[in-house]
Amino acid sequence: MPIDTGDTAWLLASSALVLIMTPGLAFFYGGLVRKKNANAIIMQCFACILLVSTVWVLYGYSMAFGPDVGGFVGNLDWAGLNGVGLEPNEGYAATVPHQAFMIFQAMFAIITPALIIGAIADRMKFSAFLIFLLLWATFVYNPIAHWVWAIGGWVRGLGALDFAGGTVVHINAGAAALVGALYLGKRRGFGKDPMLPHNVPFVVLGTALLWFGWFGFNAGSALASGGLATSAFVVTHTATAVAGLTWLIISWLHKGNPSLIGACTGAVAGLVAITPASGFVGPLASIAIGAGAGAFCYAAVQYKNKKGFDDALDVWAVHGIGGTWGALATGIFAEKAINAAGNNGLLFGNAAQMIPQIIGVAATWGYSMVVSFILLVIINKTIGLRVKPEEEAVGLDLGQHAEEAYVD
Amino acid sequence: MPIDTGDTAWLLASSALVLIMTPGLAFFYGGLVRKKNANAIIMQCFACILLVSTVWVLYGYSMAFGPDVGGFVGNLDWAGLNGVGLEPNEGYAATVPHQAFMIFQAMFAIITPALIIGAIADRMKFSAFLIFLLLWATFVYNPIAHWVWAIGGWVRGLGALDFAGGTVVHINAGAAALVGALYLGKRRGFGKDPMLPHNVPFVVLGTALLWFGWFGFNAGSALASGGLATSAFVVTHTATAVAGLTWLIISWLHKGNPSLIGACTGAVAGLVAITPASGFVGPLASIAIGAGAGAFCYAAVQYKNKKGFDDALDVWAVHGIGGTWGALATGIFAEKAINAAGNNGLLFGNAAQMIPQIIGVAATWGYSMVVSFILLVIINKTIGLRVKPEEEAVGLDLGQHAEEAYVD
Amino acid sequence: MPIDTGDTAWLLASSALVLIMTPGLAFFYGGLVRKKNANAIIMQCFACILLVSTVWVLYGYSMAFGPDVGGFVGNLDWAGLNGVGLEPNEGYAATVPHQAFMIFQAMFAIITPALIIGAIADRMKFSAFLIFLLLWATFVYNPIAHWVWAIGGWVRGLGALDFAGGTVVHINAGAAALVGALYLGKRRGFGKDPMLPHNVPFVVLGTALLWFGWFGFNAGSALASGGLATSAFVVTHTATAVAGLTWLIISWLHKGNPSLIGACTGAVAGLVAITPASGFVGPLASIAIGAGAGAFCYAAVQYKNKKGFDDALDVWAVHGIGGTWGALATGIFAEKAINAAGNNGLLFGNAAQMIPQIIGVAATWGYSMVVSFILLVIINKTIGLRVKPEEEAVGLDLGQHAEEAYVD
Amino acid sequence: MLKVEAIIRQEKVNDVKNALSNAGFLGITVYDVKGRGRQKGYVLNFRGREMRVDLIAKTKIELVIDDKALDEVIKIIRENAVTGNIGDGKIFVSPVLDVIRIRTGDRGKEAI
Amino acid sequence: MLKVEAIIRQEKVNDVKNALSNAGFLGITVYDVKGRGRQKGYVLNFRGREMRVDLIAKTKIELVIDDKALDEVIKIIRENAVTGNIGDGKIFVSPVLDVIRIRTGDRGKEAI
Amino acid sequence: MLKVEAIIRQEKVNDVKNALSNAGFLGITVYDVKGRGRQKGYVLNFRGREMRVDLIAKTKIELVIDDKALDEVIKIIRENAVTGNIGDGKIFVSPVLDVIRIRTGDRGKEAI
Ligand SMILES: Nc1ncnc2c1ncn2[C@@H]1O[C@H](COP(=O)(O)OP(=O)(O)O)[C@@H](O)[C@H]1O
Ligand SMILES: Nc1ncnc2c1ncn2[C@@H]1O[C@H](COP(=O)(O)OP(=O)(O)O)[C@@H](O)[C@H]1O
Ligand SMILES: Nc1ncnc2c1ncn2[C@@H]1O[C@H](COP(=O)(O)OP(=O)(O)O)[C@@H](O)[C@H]1O
Repeated sequence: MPIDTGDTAWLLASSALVLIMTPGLAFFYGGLVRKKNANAIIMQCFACILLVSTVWVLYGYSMAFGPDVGGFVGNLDWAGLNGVGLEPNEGYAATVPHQAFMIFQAMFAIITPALIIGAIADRMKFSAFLIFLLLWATFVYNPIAHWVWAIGGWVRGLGALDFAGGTVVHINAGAAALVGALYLGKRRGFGKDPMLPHNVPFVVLGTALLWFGWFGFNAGSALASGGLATSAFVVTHTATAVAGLTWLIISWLHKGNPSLIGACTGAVAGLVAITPASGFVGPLASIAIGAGAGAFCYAAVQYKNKKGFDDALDVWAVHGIGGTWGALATGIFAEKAINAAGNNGLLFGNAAQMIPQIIGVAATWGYSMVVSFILLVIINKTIGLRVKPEEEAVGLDLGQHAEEAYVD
Repeated sequence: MPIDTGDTAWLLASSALVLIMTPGLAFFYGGLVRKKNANAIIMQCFACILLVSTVWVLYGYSMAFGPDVGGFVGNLDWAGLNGVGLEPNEGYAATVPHQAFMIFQAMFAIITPALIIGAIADRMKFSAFLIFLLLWATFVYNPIAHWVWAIGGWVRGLGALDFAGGTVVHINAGAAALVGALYLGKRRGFGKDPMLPHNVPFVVLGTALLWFGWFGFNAGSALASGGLATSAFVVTHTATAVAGLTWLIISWLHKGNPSLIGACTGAVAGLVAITPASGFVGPLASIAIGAGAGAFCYAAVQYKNKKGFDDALDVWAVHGIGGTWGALATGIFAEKAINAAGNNGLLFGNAAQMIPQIIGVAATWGYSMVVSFILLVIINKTIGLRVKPEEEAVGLDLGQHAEEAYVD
Repeated sequence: MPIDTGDTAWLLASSALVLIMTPGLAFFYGGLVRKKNANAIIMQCFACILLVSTVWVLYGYSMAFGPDVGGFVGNLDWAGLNGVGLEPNEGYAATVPHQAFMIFQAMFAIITPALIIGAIADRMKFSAFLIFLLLWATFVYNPIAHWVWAIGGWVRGLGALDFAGGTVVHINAGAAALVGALYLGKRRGFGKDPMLPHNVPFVVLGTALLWFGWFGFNAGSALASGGLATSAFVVTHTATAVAGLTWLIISWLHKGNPSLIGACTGAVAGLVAITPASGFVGPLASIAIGAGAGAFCYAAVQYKNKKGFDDALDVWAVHGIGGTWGALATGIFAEKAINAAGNNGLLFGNAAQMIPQIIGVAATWGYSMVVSFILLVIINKTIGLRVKPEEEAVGLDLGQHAEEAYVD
Repeated sequence: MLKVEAIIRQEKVNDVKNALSNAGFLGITVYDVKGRGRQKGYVLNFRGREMRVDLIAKTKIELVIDDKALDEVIKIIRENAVTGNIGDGKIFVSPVLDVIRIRTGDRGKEAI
Repeated sequence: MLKVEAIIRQEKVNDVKNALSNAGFLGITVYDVKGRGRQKGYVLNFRGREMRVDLIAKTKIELVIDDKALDEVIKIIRENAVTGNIGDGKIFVSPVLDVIRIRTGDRGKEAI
Repeated sequence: MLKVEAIIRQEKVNDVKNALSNAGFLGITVYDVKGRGRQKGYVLNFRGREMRVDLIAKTKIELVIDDKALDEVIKIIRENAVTGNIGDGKIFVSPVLDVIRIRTGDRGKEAI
């Protein structure tokens, strides 16, 4: 098929939109931490852009989407983008240049490890983070992306539906986040000091950029302009609004005050949950998915607060639980009427769709937790993961980067 | 007609652009208020996204654009997006999925009530605001959108030209803002305390996001990519720049200092004024419209300052007066040479175009003021509109939301 | 050729993306200066949008791209966009409305003088700046844009390759910046007071918006959607990531701490350097160009620090040197296989390509420095360039604009 | 000479400041502080985790005056800062040995 | 009456604040300062240009107390603010002549 | 012992700070304040509505010294903070009864 200018325009615009999500995340996280750690967490997000982009071109894309090796990972034939040119790759996206598909996928590879950062905030050495990032992107993200999305990937082979990354991106990051938070241990003063978000407008800015960029993430995953992209766009927006509203109301009833951070967090939970479903479900289903996201993720945060583990910015609750709900909801609400290339779900008479969905979810949780743990242990035993107590006290901005976020 | 990928790409991109305008507005307004109320005003804007999006899918789109009932409002046949699918609706936009048109319009429904917030800043209960928002979106926005844009709408039937919402969005919001500011009364300390904007860079960020997003608002209103979208894009940019420059110079001559907030406000006034005209006028006309916007809105602000009513962030002056100027200017400068589906205006030999323009303007002012007033009175008599004096003194962030914008 | 909706959608989206770069730059610069000058530098950037947009429509586009006069500048036939309509101009862009090309180019004309502001930060009168801006846009930018990009331009005639503005935008601004910094002299207290950046998150916000917008800058310069735009997008992203990583690592080794501002600055250097090459080189070349940008621009900053001239925010080092490296690297790495309309460079057997590249670079440096100097001298001798010492001490926000950036 | 330090509600600063200047007390120094007294703090939320913030934002007004002016100054501050509710604040009075005007070098009462 | 001003590490504020209230010293005023003492500052970078920042962010806790409470207060502050490293801070004690509760007008010890 | 509080122009802080350390006065505490004196404030605009802001941003430098050092310290501050224009600021001197070094518990002059 020839290249379609409209499809390519949409995919390039979507790629730009997904890129801006990572700075969006940096502001979302940056606003939530204390002032003295603002630069450090933004830096970690920014480092994901720099490092993952570089290795994606060098070998990451090849590992994730290159010629299949046993359903598990791609080989290195496409390293350095060898053979990844400006003609379409019919298997992935028939009407846009292959490189457009490649760069769109690069943006997903960037943001996934960046999501983890919220869990390990305010206490990890930057050098250790960089090494973790490199290893995790290589040995966790690339294989899981291959399983689910690549031609020959084993989860894809089962017929699991994940339109834009509920498993690959969100469960994957949420699982690593949980392991990271538990293995690193609590921040100093956790449970005693207030540790209030230092800049709520930044949280809102981050949420806005995430929401804006997520249209590229989900509607761009149609890999073409037209009906499917439109449908994904619409359900993304709807689920997000409903989830934000749900969280706002539940937390208001529960705690007595309508929280702006709560509304933002709920919206992000909605974005997460609709992600895998976005190309397969209709608007009314998206309302249900959004409401579920707001409720389940809020409950997960309360559970975490009670258990007292220090997933500092709730990556597990929002991305892990939200992604899991979304992946299962895809199995419930999917409709062939929306996307003929998808499948019907439970509600449309195909209960069997739940099986590949559950397998995909379980495999991602398991693989990500185990390998993330191994990587963390290795780094901890060699160069060490955690900053010195004095650095934590004075803040990572000065302690690790010799640069303060704000100077009067 | 089949779906055009380029047109759909542009309309989806435009929808994303219009969405980002409301967070943009949140920063514009958030920067202009005092620190202690920053979260609260951002929260109100954010709530517009959450609540209006939800009800738009449930019944709003149907009321605004669904099958006509007496020229006044749509019926509920399209509630829950029933029948609003992925095929084009030829009557509204022949080359894009119907849902793409629907979601594009959703973004307009979101930002319109958000504009009002600037007038009632720093003194309204959040619960009262939410109820007002729901009622206003339902009983003010939906009907007026129907009158002007829907098939069968009575103002549209008169031949009034409003390309992207001079009446529906700006006059509508400006009229409600005036009523709200007067009925709520002044902020405590108004005229005595300085009440200076707490964060001018946020005001600029907001302006930038508004300008950026407004390309989607106006050029997206062509509902297709190509010549008309390009023309709307060009005149939008030009009028905005000229209006910002005009305000900057006038205020500099008048007050002795070149004000950044002034330049931003002028730019927004230009964006407002070009909105209804953007699909009907050429570049030189846009210069005139921009210059008029800068001058008239600046004068309106001075008038308000003299009268001493507390439209806190000048919604009436910028959106009400700017929108009125734009709607009338459309009747003056419109050219069939730019848009064959439009009409010629006064300057092109068709003075009669002024009549439907004036009727559209007057009807919007009248309806919006009356119904907004009724809604406010009802809410005030039941749950009350205004926060307690102590809450106003300590700021709405703590008083209403138990959440501070900034923590050291 | 008829108008292509996909190409037009991409060019309009790109125009919006390039517009947002100037506010991005305002935040990049605004975060780097001291608090007391934040508004003033943002204001200067914003004024570029307002003033240049206005004169671009009036006469700037005609001077830059209008009918050629002796290879040096365009005549005024297209003043007021006379004859610049909604049909394609086949010579510039065959598948999009002529006005779309015009407005895309407007955004380049805006940001180029805005880049200079970083060099002269914190000490120039706003009135003097506005006059300088008007004269510089007219007598420096418009001619150089004509030389390099216009039909009939003499540098273009030599076969020099500059895809998106390495000479026209970056060398041009960097050269003027150097002259401006030297002629204005140092900021008061330079070398004695810390003068630390007051808001690093704003620097990151600016970097993010620049990166995001630069996809429009470079990939939009294909003036069409499809393979070439995709290629430009991919190499832009890759070079930027590599440059940021390079700067981060070099400065970390050199100074002992991983700096977030350093990573951002490196990314910007990469964006600059890939600009002229972006439509002519492949992904591996972009890695080399990015690495070079990080290294050479870092070295240039160190050189400046040693010499002690006060190019406050390193415009010379990043844009002047980065642009020069990019323009030469285009001559080294260009490949006809990427862009048949381009040429092969040194590495692909065509050493002769270096000659027009060097001539383009040298001509831009020479012309920009000389004319910028003349303009500065004229303004200095008439109304004066520099603010009063007290104004500099109290900050330009109060001294020049009577408006503080932040109020508690 | 005496130094009067008044810790008051932020929303009262303007009134106190203006009343002082009307009475001829131009020289003042003002800064934001946080305070704890009998007023209970706020309970803030972060995603449902409650955190008591017992320090409340207040403003401190400092002015150095002649001994004779003390009662008048206290009266002005109280009149303009009082609401009758807990949290109105306190005034502390302490001795000052000398005052120097930097510009001129004047010392003592002349320099106040 | 005495005024105790303690300049301490920011990360110790919570501990000191809580220990004081446990011992019944509710009234305090707190604000952020920057200080220089024996502790060396930080060297910050801006694009490879090094800049020594010798003022380090500290917090000042101020409380006015009855003379008799002085030793107890000093003990509480020291116990909760000490790390044993340079930079732990200082306590200054100075005389206070009078205290006025704005709300009621109470003066002297009653008003502390 | 004495406490010297100097309220000076913000742009003079570096000079004063450096001059003090050159003369051996290392220990200082610094914070931003706003002040009103004889200097008129600024008139700020918000969309053409004028608002007089009579409080101007200043910096306060506080240092506790031995009585003997007073004249030298005052001289250093004045020399480095003076411009000769209104707004140069003031210095207040007040008594200090005791100083405690938190790290060691040293008291009195030794602890300054
Ligand atoms: N003993 C004290 N020492 C220092 N500051 C105090 C003391 N008591 C009160 N304050 C300050 O005064 C402010 C108001 O005190 P509060 O007890 O709330 O007032 P009131 O006694 O009128 O109710 C506190 O926030 C605190 O800053
Ligand atoms: N003479 C002084 N006058 C005013 N403040 C002082 C003085 N000496 C120390 N400080 C304050 O105390 C803080 C801690 O002092 P430092 O010398 O670092 O503590 P330590 O003596 O325990 O090492 C300083 O940052 C400064 O704010
Ligand atoms: N009586 C006072 N009490 C407290 N602070 C004062 C007093 N007089 C002056 N100040 C402080 O000193 C600063 C400078 O005072 P100013 O009168 O402008 O200086 P000068 O007398 O040299 O012109 C003021 O901004 C204020 O902070």
